[in-house]
Amino acid sequence: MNLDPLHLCLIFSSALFCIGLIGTLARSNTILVLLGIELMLNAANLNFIAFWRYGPSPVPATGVLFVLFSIAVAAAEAAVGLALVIAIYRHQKNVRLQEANHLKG
Amino acid sequence: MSLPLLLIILVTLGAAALAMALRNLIHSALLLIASWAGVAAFFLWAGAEFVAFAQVLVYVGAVSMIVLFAVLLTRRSRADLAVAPDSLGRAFSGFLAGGAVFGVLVGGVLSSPLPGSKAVEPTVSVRDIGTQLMGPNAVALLVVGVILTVALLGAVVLAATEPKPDQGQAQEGGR
Amino acid sequence: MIAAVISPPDAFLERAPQLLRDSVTGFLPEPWRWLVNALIAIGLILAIFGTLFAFLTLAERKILGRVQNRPGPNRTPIPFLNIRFFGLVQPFADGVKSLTKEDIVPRDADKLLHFLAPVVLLAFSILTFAVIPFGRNLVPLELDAAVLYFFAAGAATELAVFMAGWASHNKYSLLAAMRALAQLISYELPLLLAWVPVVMMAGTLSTTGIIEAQAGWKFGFFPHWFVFTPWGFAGFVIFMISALAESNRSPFDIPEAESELIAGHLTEYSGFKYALFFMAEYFGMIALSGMAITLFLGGWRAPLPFLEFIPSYVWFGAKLIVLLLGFIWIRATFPRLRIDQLTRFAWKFLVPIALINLGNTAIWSLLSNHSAALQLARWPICAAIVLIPFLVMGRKLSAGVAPRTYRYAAS
Amino acid sequence: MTSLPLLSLIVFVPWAGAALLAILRKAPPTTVRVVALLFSLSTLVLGLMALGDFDPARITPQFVERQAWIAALNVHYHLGLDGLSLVLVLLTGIVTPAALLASWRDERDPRLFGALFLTLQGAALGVFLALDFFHWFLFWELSLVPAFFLIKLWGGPGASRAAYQFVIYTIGGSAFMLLAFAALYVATGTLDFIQLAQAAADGTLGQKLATLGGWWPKAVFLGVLLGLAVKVPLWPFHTWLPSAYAEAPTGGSMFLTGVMSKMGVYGFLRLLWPLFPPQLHAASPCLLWLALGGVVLGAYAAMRQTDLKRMIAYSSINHLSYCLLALFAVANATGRPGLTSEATAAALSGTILQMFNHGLSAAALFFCVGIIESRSGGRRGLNDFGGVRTAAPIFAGLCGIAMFSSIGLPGLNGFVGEFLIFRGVFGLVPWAAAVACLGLLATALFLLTFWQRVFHGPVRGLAANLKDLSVLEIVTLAPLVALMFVFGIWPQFLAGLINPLVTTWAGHLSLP
Amino acid sequence: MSLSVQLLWLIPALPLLAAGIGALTPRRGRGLAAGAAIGAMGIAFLLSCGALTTALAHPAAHAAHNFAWFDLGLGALRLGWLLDPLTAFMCVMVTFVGLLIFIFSVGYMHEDANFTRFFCFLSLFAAAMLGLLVANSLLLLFICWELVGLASYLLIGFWFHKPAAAAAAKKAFITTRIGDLGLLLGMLWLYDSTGSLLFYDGGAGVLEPNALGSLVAQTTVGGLAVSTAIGLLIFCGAIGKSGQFPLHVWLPDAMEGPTPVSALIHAATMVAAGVFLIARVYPLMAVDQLLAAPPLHALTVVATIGAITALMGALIGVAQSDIKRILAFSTVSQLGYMMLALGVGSWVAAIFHLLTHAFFKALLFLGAGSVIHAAHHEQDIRQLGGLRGPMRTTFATFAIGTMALTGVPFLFSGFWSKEGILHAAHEWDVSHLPFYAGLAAVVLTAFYMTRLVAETFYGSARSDSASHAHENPSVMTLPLVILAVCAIALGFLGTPVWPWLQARLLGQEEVHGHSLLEGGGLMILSIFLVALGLGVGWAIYGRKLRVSAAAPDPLETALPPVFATLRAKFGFDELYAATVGRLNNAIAVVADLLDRYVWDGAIRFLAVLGEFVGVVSRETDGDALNGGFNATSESLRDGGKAYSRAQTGEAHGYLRVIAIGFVLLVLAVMLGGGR
Repeated sequence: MNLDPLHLCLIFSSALFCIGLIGTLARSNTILVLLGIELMLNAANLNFIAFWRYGPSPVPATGVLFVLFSIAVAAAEAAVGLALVIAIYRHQKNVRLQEANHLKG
Repeated sequence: MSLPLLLIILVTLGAAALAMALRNLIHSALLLIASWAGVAAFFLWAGAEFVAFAQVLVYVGAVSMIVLFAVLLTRRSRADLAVAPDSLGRAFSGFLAGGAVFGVLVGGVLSSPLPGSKAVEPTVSVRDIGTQLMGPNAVALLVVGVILTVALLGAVVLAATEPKPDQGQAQEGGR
Repeated sequence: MIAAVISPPDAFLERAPQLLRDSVTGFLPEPWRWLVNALIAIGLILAIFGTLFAFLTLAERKILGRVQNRPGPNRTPIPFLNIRFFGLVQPFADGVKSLTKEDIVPRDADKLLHFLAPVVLLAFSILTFAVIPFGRNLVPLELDAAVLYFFAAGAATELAVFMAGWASHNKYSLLAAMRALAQLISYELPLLLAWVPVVMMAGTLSTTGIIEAQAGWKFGFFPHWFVFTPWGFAGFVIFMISALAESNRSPFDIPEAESELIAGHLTEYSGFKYALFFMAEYFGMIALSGMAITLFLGGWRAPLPFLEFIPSYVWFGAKLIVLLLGFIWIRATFPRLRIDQLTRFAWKFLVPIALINLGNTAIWSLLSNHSAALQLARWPICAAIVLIPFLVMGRKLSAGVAPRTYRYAAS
Repeated sequence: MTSLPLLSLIVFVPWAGAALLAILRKAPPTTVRVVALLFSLSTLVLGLMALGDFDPARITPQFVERQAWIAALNVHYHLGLDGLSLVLVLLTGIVTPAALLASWRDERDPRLFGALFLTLQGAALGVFLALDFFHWFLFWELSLVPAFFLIKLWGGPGASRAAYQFVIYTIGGSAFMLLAFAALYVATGTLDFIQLAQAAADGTLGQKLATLGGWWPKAVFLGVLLGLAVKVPLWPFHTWLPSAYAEAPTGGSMFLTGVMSKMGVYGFLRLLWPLFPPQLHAASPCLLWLALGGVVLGAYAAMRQTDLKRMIAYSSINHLSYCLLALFAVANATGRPGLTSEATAAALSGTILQMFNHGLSAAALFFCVGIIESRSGGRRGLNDFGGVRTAAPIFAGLCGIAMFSSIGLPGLNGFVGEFLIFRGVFGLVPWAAAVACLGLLATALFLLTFWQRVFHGPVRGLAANLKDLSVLEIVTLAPLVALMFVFGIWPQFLAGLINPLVTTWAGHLSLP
Repeated sequence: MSLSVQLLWLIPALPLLAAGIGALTPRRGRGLAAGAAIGAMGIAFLLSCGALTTALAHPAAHAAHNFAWFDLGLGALRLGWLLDPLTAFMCVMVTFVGLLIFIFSVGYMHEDANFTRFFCFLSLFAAAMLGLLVANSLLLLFICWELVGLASYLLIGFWFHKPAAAAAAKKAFITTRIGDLGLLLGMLWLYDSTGSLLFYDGGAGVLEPNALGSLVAQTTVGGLAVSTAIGLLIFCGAIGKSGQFPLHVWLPDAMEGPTPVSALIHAATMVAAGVFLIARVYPLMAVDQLLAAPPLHALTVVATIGAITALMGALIGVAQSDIKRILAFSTVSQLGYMMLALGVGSWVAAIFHLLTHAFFKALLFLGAGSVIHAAHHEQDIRQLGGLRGPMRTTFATFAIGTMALTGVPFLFSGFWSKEGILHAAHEWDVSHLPFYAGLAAVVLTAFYMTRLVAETFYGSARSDSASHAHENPSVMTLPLVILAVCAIALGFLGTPVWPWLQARLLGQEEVHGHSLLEGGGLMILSIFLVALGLGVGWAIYGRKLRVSAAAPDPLETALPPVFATLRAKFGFDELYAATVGRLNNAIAVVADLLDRYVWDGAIRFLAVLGEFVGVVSRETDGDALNGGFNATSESLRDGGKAYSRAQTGEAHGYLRVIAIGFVLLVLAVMLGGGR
């Protein structure tokens, strides 16, 4: 098995993704959950760049563009998510995700 | 396979793993920022410098701020920052699920035939990105802009709405 | 690395830096040159701006003194000679003092972060210098996305301030960190929005490209600097205001407000770390000024055609010093803002104005292709587009400067 | 930029604004007003953009958008912009924001007001840009609805009656026009202006109409004429106008006189004149007298009014009759041997310039009267005031400039249009120009009487505690006044836009 | 110093700029407004002198600079500037007199609240007047013509809070506008016939032989040559603006304006614009002289009107008692003289008289202004008296003005210019009646001016305001002195011995003088007539001075009906009110009634008809049926409830399920579903 750079990159991103996933699943602090999600997004971005760098692609900049959009959306997601965290905190005086299971206060 | 890449991978993954494991939220957040910076470094290494700078600007510059703010706003005392240990069951199931996914992914990656690395490193200038964004992808750009605006407004509304006036804590009205 | 291309007609003085450098690196084998070039550039930047920092502190103290009708530091003698040369040696004395002072770390502090904060801050401040063109062909790092790089690198400073505030384990420091975050984030937006028009008009993110776009003279004497357009002027003003806030300078020095927060995130720092903070603040100021010059003031270009014989780096330095003196002057003049005024000013005033200015620039560039009448008309139109919201919102803003209502404190 | 559907944007951005206002239920009044103002300004911005890309030398419509719409009826969504339309779009872009600013302080439901206004604006713009009768008529009729509500809900005491009269009268006229066009469609199978004009030019239109039967061509012509004549209005179909203008709120009056009255004249230029040249020529002796009636009797009737708004309304009749006079003179002279294209070109240029200039000055005058009215709690009698100039010098100065523009003082915009109209009419029908001079005199007489009674003399009546203009009002009025100077001194700006078009029209006429 | 024709626009532009400054200056910016106005006028004066030197270098040339104003048809509407001796002399006169009057105004208007506005309007007037002078296009001339009308309107109504001033302003504007409509029609006709409105355009202008030839060749109604008809229409404008019979009625009323205004506009410059206009288009007016037997020469009408006006103005002046009105009627009379001169064919004599008259009449008006200012705005000569003592400078200069106006021989400019006119009238071969009218006017002028001086300056003060009068500050007297000097000196530019001015105006390089003895008889006659007028005047008013304000006028006691008629100004105002005014009102009433009842009535009838139909239709219609269909939605609601049980709200749980599901899916694909 020949581990060429693309494989390395992909494994790298898989690892990052799973770290994020584990964090998300294992932690109860909502902020950390959100950060885990951010990590997963980053892992996805890594893949885009990796494929852009090593993969054959007809439009040269597609990977880059996708990452840009992804970053922008991630920023929006972070803003909304953390605002939600604050809202949750206001509501239940802590940020434990498992307690935030009601649609109604 | 170069030394810089390995270094980047090591730092990134290490920072991320540590961040997800630490109790201290601030340390977690800072380590995550380091991890993001690592991703940016990867981008730089891969030759996508524009994306790298954007990553730094957005994650290290902006998202980190929000995270830190959120951390500081959702605690009552300094001790709060050290999160109570999570239930072992949840941690275990999390590891299990994550590990399974990792296994599947690595397995998938390793078993897939992938194109070999390109002979020439692809380059993309800022101008190219600009024309691509403004040309074929203009609609997407507009949509992203709208999303960002709406998200910002939504975040402001969410964070600024107070349930009842008497519950107010000593909070700065952040965003 | 310093670009090696030298256009032949340049005067000797103009080429002097390259010639000097090449005389050093010329002896080295080819593969090593870039490294040595880079090292030379780094060393030069550190040396020159370090010196500039030193004398800037002195200048600041002297000027503040002059403004407040007192002499300012004037007693430090030159060592061994014992000549008090206007206190010109003061910065060196300060340096020696801070180096030799005890480094105090609070017991409960987060030791690692406490140490990292000033280092990170200074490191990132210095990083920003990499893309500023200090003269013709004198840009340390020629990047395609240089402007983006600059602000990406600058973004990390906020982090450092936060780290410092949090690591100190001091409630004032933490408050300062929070304030710093709020402030830096608030002003990051207008800062970024202020230069976007420049990028729009120049069509490039490269600093050299932007300076190239400002080349030439209208009517043979009126420089094509962006500051001399309605949107450019507005952008420049917004940029400078935001830069003031970004570098935590008065009147936006809330995070380090001595009277309220006993110097905020700097409270628990002393000795050399404190000096590093100090240095980073000035470096940030210098870097932002340099960027402002690059973006709006034509970079190293001479203001009038017949003044072009003066080397470009001299022009850059002159502009830089003018801007820095402006910073000092502002510090001496304006009282500190309150945190609510500060954020309101950013969100309700600067950001909308910057956005309007962005649209304004679009209109400007749309009108640029049109007939002569519109060419003339775009000046008043674009000026009006910025000025009218400025007046309207300014009126609104100043209408609300009543005493603050404290939502969470018993009155 | 060329890929933008500029004309659709011009028409529909105001409507989008109206829709937005409809959604903004909870918004505070100031926000609502600002939104309305910004959307109304879009016309000016887009108009200026169009101006930038506009090529005056091309006489065919530009920025054309043509989409199949209702295939069964051969109806197209067809927009186009030529010099005439462009001038009117710019006028709309100037007058509407001013009208909205004029109603800034009106506390009665600014949201609905703004929404109606923007709807009205979009409809008017649609009329100026449409090139297919189907949706031209749609816009034409649609403009009545918001206008009706504007008059009825925000108007003075007699508003209800005036609004009904206005709407029913104009709808009555339009009904005939619709019938006429139905007949036209039956005859030709198209409703496209350009195709119809083409057919009229090579004579096929007349032949096709003749196939309908003996009196149909005349009836079709009369139907269209009636619809347009009511709208302009042509004397003696004008009796709705004074009460409608007088009862409408200030902003409404400004828009009605500044823009909507132009729709009628525009219709004359765009529809009647190109499509029915022989009929118009035949009817022109009679129409000339009617136009003269408007010029002279309109001005004289104004002299007898004691309500200032009615007075200005009559002056509108007078001014618009000049446009029609010029047009009818051209029609009258069509085909006359030895006709110089210069006089025709002057008459047509004059008509268009007069449309624009009247829009500016009449809107400004209505605004001034509105200021008086709002300051004095609804009084606007000629004899209720005196010495306002002492009490409010800035107001007096700006109002005076508007008034002199209306009188046609050289150096202000009104003169150029009137001079060209007189130049043209004199070259075509000299006696009509001589008679119309009486109108000039009477205009000066009643406007100066107005000025003398209200502004001069010792301070008396309600003028005593009349405050001078506020900043907002100056902001409203000053641009209008500034434009009066600009277009008075530099008419080339407008003339350059329309001249090639007008020259071509005139050139067609002088052919034997 | 010289000024090329391309830069001629600077002369009117400077005062216009000053007007703009004045308009934007707040009330307290008095110094700025006045300074701008005076400075602009001063520079304009210097420029005018430059223009004069340019013009005198080639007196026969009509240097023109034309440009396109805006596109019209295949060509463009063109305007232009013109520089010839006529323009240049007029410009110098207007700027010089204007400058002096501006300076005088600083003192005269000192207490007025609207001081800045006053200078704004004055500058506007000056700009328009100068524009009128430099225009090379009848259209541009007309534009400026209307603008001087506007300035005149604004300045007459400057004290707008006085109802009389407001009414006078309106009257002036409307009356002159009647004449202007004639001018407009004439202009339109000219434009239509020649296709141009430029005076001189390298052979294509309307005053150049090509156009004139074609104009005179065509005829119109009544066999009039087109040029005659156009000329007469243009003359209508001059009648209105120059206060000629029968449109002279506005000029006396215009004296409601501040006195400097009367001096500048209603004596020296604007009213002379009509004379200038006719002189400017003189080739057009005179071209019908070439015709063998036209029904009417345009110039004959001009001469007739001029003669009537000269005589009528002088007659009315005899019986007035307001110091400014006397001068106003004197102006009317003198303008009549100028018209007479134009009509009899000597336009240079008219312009010469125009120039001299401008100076001495401005002097007289400013003198009157000085008197009025000193006497606390008392204008009635019966209330004044005895001012010779306290106001020495004013009296001396006023006396010089009087002597210039009456034509006291040799020393004073008025004598020479009036002589020129009388000579020309004498030599006119159509009729001698204008000549006799002129002679009569000479006597009358001397008479009423003697009356004026005697009543005002001699005797004793007859009211409080007069008795407290004292000399004005030098800012007001200095212009008087300068004007007095000019009123004397100017005459020597155009004496028969050395008619330099006339020669230059006619475009001649050298001056051909002739001895005074040629035509000496006429001169002796006129000297005698002046003496007669002065003597009779002094005999009636000077020897037995008025003692009280209420005492009747000696003439009134002698010839009551004549005096009453003259005092009532021949009843023109009443006549017009009874005819034109009433007709006007009647038309308005008819128009209004027509609207209110006839047209609106027709509409209402239709409306009633429609309503009737509507009522009928409503009664016959039935109500439409309404049905409901709201039963179907109920069942949908229940279906959703079943699915809600799967929702625990546990985010972790959801995510875990997703992860596991993903793993299972991948495994399924890899193991089972793989190709």
